Amino acid sequence: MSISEGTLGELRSKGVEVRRIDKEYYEIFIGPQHPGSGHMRFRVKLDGDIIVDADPDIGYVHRTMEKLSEGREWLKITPLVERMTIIDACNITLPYINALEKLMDKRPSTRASYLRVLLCEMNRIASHLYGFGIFGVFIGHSTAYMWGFGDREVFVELSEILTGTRLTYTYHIPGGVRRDMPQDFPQMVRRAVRYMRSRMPEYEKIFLNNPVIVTRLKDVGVITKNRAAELGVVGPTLRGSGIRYDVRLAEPYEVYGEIDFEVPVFEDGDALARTWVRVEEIKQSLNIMEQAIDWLERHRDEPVIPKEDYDKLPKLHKEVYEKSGRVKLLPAQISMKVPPGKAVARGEAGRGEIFYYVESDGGTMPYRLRVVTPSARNAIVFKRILPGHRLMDLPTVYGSIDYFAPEADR
Amino acid sequence: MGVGVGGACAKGEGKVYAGNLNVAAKRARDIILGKLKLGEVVDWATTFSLWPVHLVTSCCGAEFAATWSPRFDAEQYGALPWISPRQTNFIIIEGTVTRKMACALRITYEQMAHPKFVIAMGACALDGGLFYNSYNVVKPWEIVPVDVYIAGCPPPPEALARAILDLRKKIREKKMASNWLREGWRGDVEYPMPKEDPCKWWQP
Amino acid sequence: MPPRAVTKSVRKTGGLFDGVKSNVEALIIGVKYFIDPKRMTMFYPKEYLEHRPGYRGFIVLKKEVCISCAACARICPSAAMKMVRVSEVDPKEPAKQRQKQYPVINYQRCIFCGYCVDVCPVEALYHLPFHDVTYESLGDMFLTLDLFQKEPLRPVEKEGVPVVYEVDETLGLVKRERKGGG
Amino acid sequence: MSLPELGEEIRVRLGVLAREVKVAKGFVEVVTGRETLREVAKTLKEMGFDHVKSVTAVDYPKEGKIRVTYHASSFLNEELSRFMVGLSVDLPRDKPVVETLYPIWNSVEFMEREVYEFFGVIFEGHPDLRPLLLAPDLAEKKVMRKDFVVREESIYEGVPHEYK
Amino acid sequence: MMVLETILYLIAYPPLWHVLIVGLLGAFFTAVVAIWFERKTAARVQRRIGPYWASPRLGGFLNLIADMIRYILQEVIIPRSVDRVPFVLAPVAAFVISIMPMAFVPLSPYEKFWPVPNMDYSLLLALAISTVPPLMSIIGGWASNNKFSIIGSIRESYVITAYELIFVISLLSAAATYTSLNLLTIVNAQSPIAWLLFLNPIAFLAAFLAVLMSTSAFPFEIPESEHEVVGGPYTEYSGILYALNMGGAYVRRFIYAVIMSLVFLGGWAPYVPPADGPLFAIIIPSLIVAIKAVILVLIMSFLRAVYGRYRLDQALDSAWRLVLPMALIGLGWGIVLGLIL
Repeated sequence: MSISEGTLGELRSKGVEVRRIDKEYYEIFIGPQHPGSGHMRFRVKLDGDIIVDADPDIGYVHRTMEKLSEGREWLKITPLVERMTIIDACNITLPYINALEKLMDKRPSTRASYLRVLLCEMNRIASHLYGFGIFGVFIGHSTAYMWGFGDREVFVELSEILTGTRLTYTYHIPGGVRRDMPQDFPQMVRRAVRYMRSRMPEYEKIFLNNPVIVTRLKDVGVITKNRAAELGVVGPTLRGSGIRYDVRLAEPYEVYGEIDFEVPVFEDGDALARTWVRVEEIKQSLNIMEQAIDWLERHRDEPVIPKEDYDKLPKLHKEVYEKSGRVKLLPAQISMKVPPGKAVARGEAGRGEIFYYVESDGGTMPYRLRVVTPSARNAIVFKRILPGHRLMDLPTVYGSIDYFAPEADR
Repeated sequence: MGVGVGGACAKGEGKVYAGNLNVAAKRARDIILGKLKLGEVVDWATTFSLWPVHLVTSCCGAEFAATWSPRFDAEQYGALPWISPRQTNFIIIEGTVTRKMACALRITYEQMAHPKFVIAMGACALDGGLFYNSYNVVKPWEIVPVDVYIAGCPPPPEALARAILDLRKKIREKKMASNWLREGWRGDVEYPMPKEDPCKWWQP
Repeated sequence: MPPRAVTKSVRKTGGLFDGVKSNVEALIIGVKYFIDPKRMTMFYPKEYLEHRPGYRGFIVLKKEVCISCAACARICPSAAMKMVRVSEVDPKEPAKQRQKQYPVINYQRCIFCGYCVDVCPVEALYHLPFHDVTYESLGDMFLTLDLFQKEPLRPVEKEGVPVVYEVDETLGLVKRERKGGG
Repeated sequence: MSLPELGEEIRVRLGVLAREVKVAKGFVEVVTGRETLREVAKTLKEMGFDHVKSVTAVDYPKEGKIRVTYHASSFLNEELSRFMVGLSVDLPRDKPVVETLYPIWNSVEFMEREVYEFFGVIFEGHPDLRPLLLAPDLAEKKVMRKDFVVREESIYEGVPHEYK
Repeated sequence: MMVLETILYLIAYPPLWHVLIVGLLGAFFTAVVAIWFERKTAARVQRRIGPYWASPRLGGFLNLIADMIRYILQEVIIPRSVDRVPFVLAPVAAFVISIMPMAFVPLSPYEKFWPVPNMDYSLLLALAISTVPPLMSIIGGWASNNKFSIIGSIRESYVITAYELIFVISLLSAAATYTSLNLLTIVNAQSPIAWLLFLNPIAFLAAFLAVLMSTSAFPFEIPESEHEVVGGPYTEYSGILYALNMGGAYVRRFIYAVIMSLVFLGGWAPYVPPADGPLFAIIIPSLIVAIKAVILVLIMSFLRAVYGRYRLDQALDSAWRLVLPMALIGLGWGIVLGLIL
């Protein structure tokens, strides 16, 4: 039944707001206040229960990092870009520091590099467990949420011991890190690794092999290999589609080239495969952590600060470093100048590849800083993959690509 | 409508209604608060039933989620994150509020049922934090009235737990929940909704 | 061996037997934790977290050490640290007044990155190992110079006992009570 | 293969299409004109660069130009996936119009929208050119251009009155 | 003694005892206990404590009371765009009608303790009334004039079509076994230990799954599934109306559990009530039935911690393809049983 134009006019004259909608489809707005959306909004058109069009309206957490970084000194940008993904703060700032180091032609000491790798892998596990938990609660499995977040606390606790804070470490500085590890740290890391290994089968039993969950995830949100490459998705979404790409593999940064680990790839391309990629990556990260901590324990005497830098430090700085392992900054570093030039760097964050483009004009601040985050590149999946699925698949697809809106919006 | 159900009459209109809703509500209020002295109970019940609405404004949501994780488990205070604003009484502003989000924040706050409370979490929700001079960030206390502020970026879960405890203390001390029954507003402050419309950029 | 990509495949499921088996396994895990919950919960006001010394919590100024170099204010990424000029008695010549500047902190903005503590050339700033203090009004959060030298009151210290969490091999995190308090 | 070798290969392959091919820090930079952009992109795609990592615009108000750079790389070709190529095009600042690369690289869709809202660069032929992150009233201000200034506070600003 | 006797008789006055005490209070209490148990079980499986500080000695039980008081005394928002009369009436009607089947349920073998006289179709009547409340939530969702509510209502209608048939068929297996639709006959025939749970477990399982679906417990919490449709039919409800809605589902679960414990778990068996005295004749048997029902409800609550949520089409698929055949097999086996017995 359609309403005639006359009736509409009558309604309008009474002050009723009348708007023609696409009468074929049922249009709903999901988010930003919606338990299944996070910090974004979907505009979904439904034909019955089938999604015919999904338009992600992102930008609800756009905090203008690129613009603000043009007015801040080089060192201040690390905490700034860190706020993109505080749950993955180490991985997300490392490529920025790498790009800066490329511009400054500076290398970190090997010990600092291993410490970075160690923290990055702890972060990756924490980030995957976070995503896993959110995914669990999206499909109504609150135990997965609680277990993921509970076990994440183990790694959060470890990084708190290493860096002094739970999430926003601001750990890297050009040419090194801000703290050395405490004496009893290796034992803790080993205990955590053994604990997490013993937990993995339980996760598989209650979540990954749970028939309800498997039915829910299988053949949902399928991205084929070629389509994944065409859309430019990254991270577990990419590796779940059978593409053997990982920045740690393609362009090893820090000391990843010397470490023995696997990059798991699954061929199916559906939500289940993407979840399995994360689980397998947690296992590999545990291996990397073990190797890094072994190296760090074997080379206890090696300094975090390169020798030539260490000699230049004032007496107090040396004392503090010897006593508590804290690397103090020099006031000269606040307004350090970086040689002009352009540099790009990429790194593998928990959600995928992060890309930095840094341009310096020789001043104390960057001329242009461009960040492309994994979630920003995965956002296109919503638009292209969701149509054709059922409404109830929206949280499944959302959770399986582990979209983190503050990261995408920057 | 039957006759003589409530026994209350609305005078001055020349009609007799049985069970005029306003009069009945006033009377019920008088009985609950005056005769039965249930104000204390209402305040007590509200302190143990602070259900935050599911509005994640920004990245402090990570620590918000961690507060409900097994290690800190804010459910022990009776706080349970709930889905629809109609059924909750409590907003935690988790970090930065951008201009787009400010609109959502105000709408969500207005949709919630009284009595309702707000905690502002993190530096960004107080004065912008790192983004104090950003063109896209607004200050949440210009959008909704805030009860408790937490410093930090992000504040750790125990700070959020502390904020919930402080809010509980504040509700009990200022009788915020029973004051709503008495006066229609929490009573400790005037109705503080700022005049400016955060949604004015939005065009359908 | 260098890093390498390895193709794996999802466990194939199907059939009645497999379905029943997985269901039973999931239920058994549930029952197992129902019987022995292996809790890691902290009962917050009764117990509170005792952080390790390196924790980056609230910041306190040692005024007598400060040399007014303003490095802390210059490095602050969120412009939370500000310099104020005060006139005070010169410790060397008590008859004279001198103008000096000191940092004050604005907790409305502070992000607890610890740059100011790390850059201070004389260690005049230090972190307290806690973070759970809340404020009822924004005005209280801009500390004055006097308040900045005092350690803020931690309300939970009066209410509970400190606990520390240790990483454990079988339980993940284990809560242990620390004797002696605060 | 190393980065300089890749630069050489690209130089040979592109020939006159590219104004400039040089090896920068971490990527091969190709500069081309507005007219030849599509052809260069097509050639790069044929070489195996199947996706775009970033569409970056940089504003140079002194020279009166906006430089848009497409950083492309490969997923399917494991040899090429180790490298990046930056395809740049200079646009006049007062009328930044360029043909979209959407038909060649689907992955540029959201990134071109972003450049459009932040710099006002118009991508002709883009199927859905709307602001992505910002509210519509802010998107008109072209916030990422250098003439939109965001002021930083000094270290003496904003302290309480008692110290003044 | 006379006074005590009189008080007991007064308590056991059939309409009072059945509908108000075991029905309303029992259901109310069960709702609170079930929610508390659900939150505490989930907390245990999830390695945390759950509600605690409201009453540390009772394991946070008072927290539920606090929630209830808060909901009752919170503002009730009736949006301008809703259809007011059905919007307000639907939850009230749903809650009230949910308890009604109690009137037809025997809690004792003696007719004098029944609110309605013994009749041969009590099972059918109880079933018929128990199918009305879902319609009320559909009406409420439709009256809310909210897009999510309407989707939720439609899902509810899909789900009830599926589960009602299954529930009815699996209960009919009992009727076929004992060739009677009278609940009393069915209960008496199972005494003392020949429960249908052991004789016909397939029908029991089908009925159990149907109850899970009908009261939208996990893994079938589809109409209210919060991550797509916010709360389904209940999105717009606030204050006491929402409390009625939320409690209504648990009450319904309890009533179904009572019916199931009568049909499959032998009612008050193995206890054989003597004819004299209200304490032994009605109060103890009805407590036994209630306890059996509570155990069923708690098992359903436990599943929340282990399972996620099915997709609508998958749930319907499994209902029609797996559970309906199960119920039919149960029915067939019931007929066979009837021939044997």
